[in-house]
Order: sequence, then structure tokens, then C-alpha cells
Amino acid sequence: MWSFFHKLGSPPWLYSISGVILRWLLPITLVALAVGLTWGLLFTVPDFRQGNSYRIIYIHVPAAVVALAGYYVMAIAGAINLIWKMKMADVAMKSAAPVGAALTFVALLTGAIWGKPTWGTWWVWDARITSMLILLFLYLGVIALYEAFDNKEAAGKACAVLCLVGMVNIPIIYKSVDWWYSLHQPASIKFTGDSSIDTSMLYPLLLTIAAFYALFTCCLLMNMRAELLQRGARTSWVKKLALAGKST
Amino acid sequence: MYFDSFDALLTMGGHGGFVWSAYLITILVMAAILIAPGRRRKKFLRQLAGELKRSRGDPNITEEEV
Amino acid sequence: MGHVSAPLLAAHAISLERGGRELFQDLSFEVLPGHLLQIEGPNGAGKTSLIRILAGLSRYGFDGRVSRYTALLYLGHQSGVKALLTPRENLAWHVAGEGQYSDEQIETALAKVGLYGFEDVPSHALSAGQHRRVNLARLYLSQCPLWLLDEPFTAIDKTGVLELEALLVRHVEAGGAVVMTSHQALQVTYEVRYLSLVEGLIL
Amino acid sequence: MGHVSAPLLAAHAISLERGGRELFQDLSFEVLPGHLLQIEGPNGAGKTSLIRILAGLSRYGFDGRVSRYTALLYLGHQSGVKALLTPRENLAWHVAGEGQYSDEQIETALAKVGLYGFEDVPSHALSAGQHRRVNLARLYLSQCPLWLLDEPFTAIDKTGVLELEALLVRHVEAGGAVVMTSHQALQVTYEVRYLSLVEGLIL
Amino acid sequence: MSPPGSLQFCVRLLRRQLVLAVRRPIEIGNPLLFFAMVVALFPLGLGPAPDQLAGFAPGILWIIALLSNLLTSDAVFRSDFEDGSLEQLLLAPQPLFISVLAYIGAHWLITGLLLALVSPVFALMLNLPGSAVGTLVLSLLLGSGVLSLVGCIGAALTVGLKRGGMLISLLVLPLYMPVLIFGSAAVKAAVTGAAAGPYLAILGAMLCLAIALSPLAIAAGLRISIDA
Amino acid sequence: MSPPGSLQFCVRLLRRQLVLAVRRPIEIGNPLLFFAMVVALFPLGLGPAPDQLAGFAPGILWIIALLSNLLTSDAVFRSDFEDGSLEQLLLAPQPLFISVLAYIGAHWLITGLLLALVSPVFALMLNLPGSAVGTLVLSLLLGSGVLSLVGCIGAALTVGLKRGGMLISLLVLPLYMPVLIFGSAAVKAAVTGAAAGPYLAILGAMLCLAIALSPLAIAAGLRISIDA
Ligand code: HEM
Ligand SMILES: Nc1ncnc2c1ncn2[C@@H]1O[C@H](COP(=O)(O)OP(=O)(O)OP(=O)(O)O)[C@@H](O)[C@H]1O
Ligand SMILES: Nc1ncnc2c1ncn2[C@@H]1O[C@H](COP(=O)(O)OP(=O)(O)OP(=O)(O)O)[C@@H](O)[C@H]1O
Ligand SMILES: [Mg+2]
Ligand SMILES: [Mg+2]
Repeated sequence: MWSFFHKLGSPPWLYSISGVILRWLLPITLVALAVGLTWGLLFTVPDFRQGNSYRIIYIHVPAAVVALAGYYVMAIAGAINLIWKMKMADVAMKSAAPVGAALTFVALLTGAIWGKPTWGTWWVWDARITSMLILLFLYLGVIALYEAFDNKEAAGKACAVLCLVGMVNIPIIYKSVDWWYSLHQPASIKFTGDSSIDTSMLYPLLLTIAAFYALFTCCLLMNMRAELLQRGARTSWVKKLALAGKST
Repeated sequence: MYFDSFDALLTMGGHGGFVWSAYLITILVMAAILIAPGRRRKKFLRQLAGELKRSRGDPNITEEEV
Repeated sequence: MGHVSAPLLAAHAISLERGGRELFQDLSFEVLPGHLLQIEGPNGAGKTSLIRILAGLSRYGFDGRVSRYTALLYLGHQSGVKALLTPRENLAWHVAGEGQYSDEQIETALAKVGLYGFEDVPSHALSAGQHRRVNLARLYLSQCPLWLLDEPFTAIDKTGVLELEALLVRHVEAGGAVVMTSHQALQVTYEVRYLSLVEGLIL
Repeated sequence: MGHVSAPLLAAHAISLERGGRELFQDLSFEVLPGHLLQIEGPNGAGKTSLIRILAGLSRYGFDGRVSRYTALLYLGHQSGVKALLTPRENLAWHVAGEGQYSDEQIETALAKVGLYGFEDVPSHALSAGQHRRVNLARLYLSQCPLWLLDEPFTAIDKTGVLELEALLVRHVEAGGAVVMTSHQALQVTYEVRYLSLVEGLIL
Repeated sequence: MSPPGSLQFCVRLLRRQLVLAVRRPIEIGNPLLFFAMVVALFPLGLGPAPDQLAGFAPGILWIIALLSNLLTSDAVFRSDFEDGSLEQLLLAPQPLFISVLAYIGAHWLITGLLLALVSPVFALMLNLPGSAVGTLVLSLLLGSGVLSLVGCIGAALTVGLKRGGMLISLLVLPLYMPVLIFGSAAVKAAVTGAAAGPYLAILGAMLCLAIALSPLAIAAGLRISIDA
Repeated sequence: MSPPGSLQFCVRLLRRQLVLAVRRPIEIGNPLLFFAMVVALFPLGLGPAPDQLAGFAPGILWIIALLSNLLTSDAVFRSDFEDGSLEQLLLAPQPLFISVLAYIGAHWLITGLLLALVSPVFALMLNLPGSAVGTLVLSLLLGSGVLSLVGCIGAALTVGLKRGGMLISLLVLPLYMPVLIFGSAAVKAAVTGAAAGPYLAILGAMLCLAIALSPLAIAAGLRISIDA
């Protein structure tokens, strides 16, 4: 057990093991994404009220769900960095931020596109939409803070503090926005999905959610590998790797 | 497949533009986040190799000397 | 000789790299009571960086370990003198963490650094050297055995430098210790130890 | 002897009072080509105030008149070095008002102040002395005959001070003039003129 | 002579901060003036229809309070960072997470408290019904405490950055939003005659949470900023 | 070697200011993010009803543009003052009132122009009718020029003050108000289908006046601030 943790702290080991993981996970992810998205796009029955625009759910919901989970991944990595001073956690946190922000962006954009045929407007100040927008700001805040520091070690610590504060706040934000919206907007616009979802629609959705989780993991690992190399630019294992000319 | 013609697939009963653009944007973003880290890593390795070779002045350096 | 006093500060194998340059490597030393240690080196040698590591203000980005066994007083490049407060208020606040000093003690300390008559002028109306002197007045009150001073003579005139040197000697003779940097050689009759950071510098 | 060169700067009966104290009174002097003038006085004597009046940065609050007959270069307590720009960019901007300098000229000047290899490091990653040196590099490029320097040696190491002194001498020997303040005595073989502001000071 | 206790030290620090604020009366007057002027901007920008304005008064007042809190929080640690005072505070024997309470307290006193006290004037200017004024003051008192605590986290994290500029707004505005929601909801409830108590209770709970957690985050942030 | 002409010098200064801005991309992104976040504050404070929001969108967008201009204008000269660069500019042989155009231009490019270009996105979020978007962009382009010119006067006058802080808002907000009135009136006119041309023409006239007068005021203000 301890030796495992010890190894986790060793960049060369992490670099090689993540390479092995990626060699398997990346193809699986791509296949799952392809299957899930074509299934949703081509083979499911359209929703009886929304028609074909309903197919956006197969990218919208997975992106939203994984983006939210991504913030927690980032915050937990930040906590580990602060408490146990593990450098790998810092690498993970830094690598998760752009992926999470991109997925949040996808969720917002697909939601906005979905809104036009469904609600007749690109944007409404719905509770979930608003809190998703706030999540995007939280992600951008972490990225911007990291970039603003010159000393990257300090940047990691500062972002870890920010992530933790943000993590405490996410449920508060979500609850308050939800409550705020129900106060103002008595059920004139409602997601259709809350009630019951047909299993023929559910299975491809579950598949794409899983695929998006895998996608997040892949991107996280690949970002971490690039980051590990850059941080270890002066260590012998990186120099060896560079001179070996192989990039795997 | 649900759609019976290619045209139906494209228009999706009037919602085609929305659905296809949403999927397209998503796929572009996914491609970007999948490709960017690999490129960053390879570019860095190339740069470092170049620097190391330049500082040694010997293109055929072996691993033991590092 | 037979009596070995306990160190006030010990550096264990400190190495620092900044901007791709090794500034120093495997630096180990102890500061004992009575030591007057001057860190030497040209511009950019790493003196300020080292003294901030010793003070505990830099905690990341270097290898090695620093053990501090006592309260310390650090005066850096920046003076910590608030422009809107008077020298009296500034000094009172500077020593507030150490204890409660009476108004006479504050005034005496200010007089000792040549600020008699300037006690109640807002500090932004002081000259560069007077500004710095407000800061140095703290040395006359402090109870800390270990002083870390980064270029304390900056902007101070000749008589001021002499007085400050005398104060440093009194402090180390009384069992304190001083670690300082300066580009001027100390003109004191006490034994000064030197720590040179020239090695490894490509200027 | 017979030839009297035209003054570069003339002060006519300047008096200054600050914070209720007369700093100097009826100060009249001329700065001729070849003059190396050091303004002396303890902290708070009014050196900085005087030099800012001479430069034309202070225009109110003093009596008397200053005549400037030439372009001047002023370096004050603050360095004017932007933390986000590199030394190369900083220097290029500093001399932008005087003319268009080539990249080699900039690089040579930086090398002369010991910043070879630091040309493209952002300036906030420089040490205190290196920061100051970026500023001083300007002296190697400037075409201005008259230099007004307020404590140019601050934070500069020993060899740096020697080089700077040599530069000042070269400048005055070539027909320029320097008015400067410093708490260190100049170690030059050239004739230094002194202007002492001690009178009227109650320190 | 023994070092003073951390509480005593904190009180001295608070006094120093207040003296500094009083030396520049403009600093104290400023959030108020800013508030007054932005209140004046709204009728200009939105059109002066009084009944419409009244409906929006709670929201507008709360948004302005939030902005003026945000704009002043950037400066809480900046001057002390720039002149080296903050380094000295870090080296003091007293624990930092208690000392920072003094900074937060001073900030709250000269923005939050003062604003809450004069807000009735601005409320009248925007035609807020008199019955809601009490709730407005109370909600501002509680809410601005949270804003100060959260704003100082942002200030601590960004103080070391060369011209971090408005980065702080990006960091803290998302965290301000729940306060805005419940604060303006409380006032709206009072306007419509509903019970404002629950909203105020939620604001109180947020304040307790913020008081417990943010000093730790601020202290950590300051240590990091000094090091960078 | 002869000193460069004042225009050439001004161009170099502009380039330097833009390089400085680009070195901290956060500085450029910030006014935009601030804009986006304050846009989000309004529905939270005022309630999300789309039609109400649409009615207020012109005013809200203009108020936010004004605030983000105000908040950034404080920093235009501050860092150059603090590190002594401004002294050097005063001593340069080129006339100061031309050099300051570079500061104003850089400020306008990274706040006014950028904001105007992205404002359609925010307009959509507040349900502004698409037909008014063009007028919004145009009015922001013209108006933000005036705002930058006027804001820099305030910045020049307050830069020498130790922590002048928000004093600048007190000085310039009254001068901003006419811009706000005509700017939002232009957009409102476009929303209701009336002619926006006259309002835009007035904004243009204000811009000409400001360009003619404010560099002189700014140059004088800087000389005074340096001396104090
Ligand atoms: C910019 C706009 C939008 C954003 C940011 C957004 C955000 C989200 C988020 C965060 C979730 C996940 C909620 C959770 O798992 O708890 C979600 C789920 C969902 N969204 Fe959206 N949404 C947007 C627009 C829309 C539109 C226009 C529709 C359809 C009319 C829609 C339909 C759904 C459905 C059906 C679900 C899944 C059902 C559920 O879990 O309750 N969304 N959305
Ligand atoms: N803004 C001000 N308002 C009032 N008095 C001032 C102001 N600035 C400086 N003084 C006073 O003027 C005197 C001279 O200041 P000046 O900075 O010229 O001294 P200096 O000779 O340069 O000293 P140093 O060697 O310390 O740099 C000082 O006694 C100071 O108290
Ligand atoms: N924030 C930073 N990032 C990267 N490098 C830095 C940073 N600060 C300083 N350095 C580098 O570290 C070296 C040492 O700086 P330091 O300030 O310790 O020098 P010093 O010995 O105090 O010099 P001086 O005599 O000029 O004060 C310098 O070469 C500088 O370029
Ligand atoms: Mg130093
Ligand atoms: Mg001086």
C-alpha cells in the first residue's frame, strides 16, 4: 500500500504507467464515444414533444455531469496538495482545469443551442443554466489564477486554496440558484427529463455519460504527462526520454 | 436507423441545424482537448532534445552520458 | 572554548536554482550567539534569496532545510514603513508583536536614529534615508536574539552607518547574532564571518 | 582659462523650505561642461529635493530660478524599470525619446552593466542590483550632456561602483557634466566639486 | 517582556487599520459616494419610471453594495504587501489566521457597516417602501460580513501578482452570488409583506460558515503570495 | 542622432502599452469577464423574467460598460507613476499632450473596443432584440472613446495621491453621465424602432470635443501629480 503511494509520487513511474493506461483507455474511449453518439444521433426515437432536437441530450447531459464532477476532482487534488504536499496532486489539479472548463463550455453551448428550438430563445436565466455559468467562471478563475503566478509552485498552492473554497461553495451556489429560480419562475419552463425517461433513450445516454468520464480521464492523463515532462525538464529521466527520440 | 432518408437525417424535421451544429461543436472541442496535450508533450520533447544536443555539440550522444 | 553554545539558526544543505541558474549548492552552516555573519557576493548572487529562505519567507522552490531555534527579526529591501503613519506610530506597530513599549522608549529609539523632531511628521514627508531610519529604529528596541538584515545601510549617510555598525557589534557582544548582506565592508573591530556566494555565478 | 565655456545649467538664488524647516537658502551655482558635482549632506538635508528642482520635476514651492540650457538625463530613487518588460525592452523604451538605437547597441549597453544573458528575462525576476543596473545602462547610450543622478550607487556591488565611476569620469572628460548625490565618497582621480547642504540642518 | 496575546495583537492591528483609514477620509467616503453615484446612474440608464424602479430597488441596492464591496476588497492587503508590512506580520509570533480578522474587520467596518447604516437614504431615492428599509439594513449588515470575508480570500490570493488587476473580481464574484440572491430576496419579501426572517437566517448561517473557514484560507493565501 | 518626432514616439509608447497588456493576458480578459459576471448579477438581483430584462437591457449594458471603463481607468497611469516611468516621460523632449494619446489609445483598445465587439453576446443573454445590437455596438464604440478620454483625466489628477482609491470615481462619474444618457437612449431608440442616428451623432460630437480638450487636461494633471 505504502509503496504504491510512494510510487505515485515518482514522476517517471507515473509517466510510464499512465502511458500504459492510455494505450488501452484511449481506444476504448473513442469507440464508446463513437458508438454512443451515433446511437443517440441516428438510432433512437425522437422525443414526442421536442422532436429531434432532443438528440442534443446525448452530448449536453454527459458534458454537464462530467464538468461538475471535474471540479470535485480538481478540488480533491488541491486538498491533497495542501495537506500531504504531494506534487503529483498539483499536476493533476492543473491538468484537470482546462478539460473541465472545455466540458462546461460544451454543456453551456449545447444547452443554448437546444434552447432555441425548445424555448424559442438562446438563453434563459434558469437555475441550472445559471449555476453552470457560474461553474464556468469558477474554472476560468482557477486557470487565470494559475497563469497569473510566475512561481508555479506557489500557483499550485494558491489554486488549491481557491478550489477548496469553490468546492465548499458549489452546493451553496447550486441550492441558492435553484431556490431563486423556483421563487421567480413557477414552472413555466421545465426540463422534460425529470419525470421519466424511456429506457430506449436511457441506455445510449448512460453509455455517453460513461464515455465522457473516460474522455475526461484520458485528457487528464495526457495533460499530466505533458506537465510532468515540463516540470522535470532538468531531471535525467526526462533528458533520457528526449534524447531517445521516442515520444511514447 | 431511425431516419429513412439521408435528407431526413440532415434536416431532422427542422431541427437539423441545431442538432448538427451542437454535435459538430462538441466534436471539435473534444478533438481539441484530446490533441492539445499530446502536441504540447511532443513539442517539448523535441525542443529539449535540440537544446541538449546543441549544448553537447554532439549529435550522436548516448544515453549513458546523460 | 570548552562550552559550545546552542545554535540560533542552522542551514542544512540548502541548494537554490532560479531562472535556470544554480545560485548556491549544499550550503550548510550554523549561526551561534556572538556571530556577525556577512553574506557576500555580487549583484544577483542570491543574497536576498538566501536571507528570505533563512527567515522562512520562502518556503518552496529550494532544496534543503532550515532550523530556527529562536525568534528572529528580519529587515528586507522593503521598509514596511506606512506613508500615512508617523514614525512614532510606525515604530509602535513594528514592535507591537514583541511586547508593549512605552511612549518614552519609542521616542528614545527614534532619537537614536536621528529622527528627533520628526516623530509626528507623516512618513511620506521623510527623505529616503529618514524613511529607512524609521525601520532601523526597531533594532534599538527588539528583544530578538537573531537579526537578519538585507542591505541595512541602503540610503543611510556616513554617520548613520557608523552608529548602526556600533549597534550591531553591541548586539553580538551581548550574545545575539546578526546575519546581514551589504556591498560595503563593515568597519568594525569585531570578528566578522563571511559567507561568499560568488561560486557558481556567471555574471 | 581664457576660454569660458557656456554653462549647461544655472541655479539662481534657490531657497527651499519643507515641513517648516529651511533646507537651503540662496543657493546659486553654475554647472559647466567638465564639472563633476557631488551634492553632499546627511539624510534629510534636501539633496533629492534640490536635484528634482534642477531637473524641473518640482516647479512649485521653492524660491529662485533654474536655467537649463541643454537636454538632461535624470535618474531618481525610483528606477522606472517595468517589472513585466525585459531589460532589453526597458532600455529600448528608456532611450526611445532620444533616438532610434539598434538592437546591438542595446545589447552592448546591457552587457556593459553586467546583464549579459539577462536581456530577455522579465525584470521582476532580477535582483535589486540588477534592476538598478537596467536603469544605469541608459548612461552608456545617452547623448545628453548633463546627467542628474540621485544616489546612482544604491544596491550596486563593488565592481559595479568602480565601473560606474569610470563612466562618469569619461563623460565629464568628454565635455559633459554630472550632478549627483551619494553617501559614498567618489574614488576617482578627477576633480570632484562638492556642494554641501549641511548648513541649516538640525539633525 | 513577553509577546502580547494574539487577541490583543489583533485589536492593535484593527486600530492601526482604522487609523490608516481615517487618515484618508476620502477612503471612507468613497464607497458611500460610489454607492450614491451608481444609484444615480440607474434612473439615468433605465429610465426614471418610479413604480418600476421601486420594484427593482432591492436588487439594485444589493448589486451596488456588492460592487462597492468588491472594488474595495482588492486594496485590503495591497499596500501592506507593497511596502513590506505583510512580511513582518507573517514573521510575528501571533498566529496569522487571527491577525487577518483585523483586516477583515476594518474592511467591514468602513464598507459594510457604513453602507448598511446610510443605505436607507439611497433606498428612499429609489422609492423602496419604508416598511422594507429595516430588512434592507439588516440584510446588508449580515451579508456584507460574508462579502468582506470572501472578498479578502480573493485579495489574499491575488495580492502578490504584478497588476493582477481585476482578477479578483473573477475569483470572488461567483462566490458572492448566493449572498446576492438571499440578500435581495429578503428585501423583496419585506416589500411584498412576506416574512424575511428565513432569508436573514440563511444569511446568518453563511456568515457563520464564512467566519469559521475564510480566515484559514486567507492566512494560507497570504503565505503563498509572500512566497511567490 | 536626433530625437524621434512626437508622433513616432507616441506610436512606440502605444506599442509598449500594448506589449505590457499582452504580457498579462488576464488584464485583457478581465474587463470582458467582469462584464460577463456583472451581466449575470442583474438577473440574480432583479429576477429572471425575460421580458422585463429585455426592457432594461440597454440601460444595464451601458451601465456595466461604464463601470468597467471606470474601474480600469484608475490603473492607466498608476504603475508608471509608482515606478518612476512617468517622470521620465515628462522629461522627454516630445510634448506630453501627444504622448498621453498613447495611454488613452491603449486603454480604449483593450477595454472600449474589445467590449464593444463582444457586447452582442451579452446582449443576447439579456434578451435584447437582435435589431438593436448594431446600434449597441456603434454606441459603445463611440461612447467608450469619450469614457476613456474623460477617465484618463481623472486618473491623471489622482495618480499622485497615496491610495487615492476610488476618488477617481467621484471625479469622473458626473462627467460620464451624459454619455450614459445618450448611449442608452440610442439603444432604446433602436429597440423601439425609432431613429438612433441623432443620439449617435451627439455621441460623435462629444467624442470630438473630448479628443480636442482632454489631452491638454491630462498633460497638465500629470505635471501636477508628479510635483506633489
Ligand atoms: C445554456 C443552457 C443550458 C445549460 C447550461 C444546461 C445545464 C444542464 C446541466 C448542468 C444539467 C445536468 C443537471 C444534473 O445532472 O443535475 C442539465 C441536464 C439536462 N438539461 Fe440542460 N442546460 C441548458 C439548456 C437546456 C435545454 C434548452 C434543455 C432542453 C429543453 C435542457 C435539457 C436538459 C435535460 C433533459 C437534462 C437532463 C435531465 C435531468 O438530469 O434532469 N437543457 N442541463
Ligand atoms: N513631501 C514632503 N512634504 C514635506 N516635507 C518633505 C517632503 N518630502 C521631503 N520633505 C522633507 O524635506 C527634507 C529633505 O528631503 P530630501 O528627500 O530632499 O532629503 P535628502 O537629502 O535626499 O535625504 P536622503 O539622503 O535621506 O535621501 C526632509 O527633511 C524631509 O522631511
Ligand atoms: N522571482 C524570481 N524568479 C526567477 N529568478 C529570480 C527571481 N528573483 C530573483 N531571481 C534571480 O535570482 C538571482 C538572485 O537574486 P537575489 O535577489 O537573491 O540576488 P542578490 O544577491 O540579493 O542581489 P543584489 O545584490 O542585487 O540584491 C538573480 O540572478 C535573479 O535573476
Ligand atoms: Mg538583494
Ligand atoms: Mg534622497
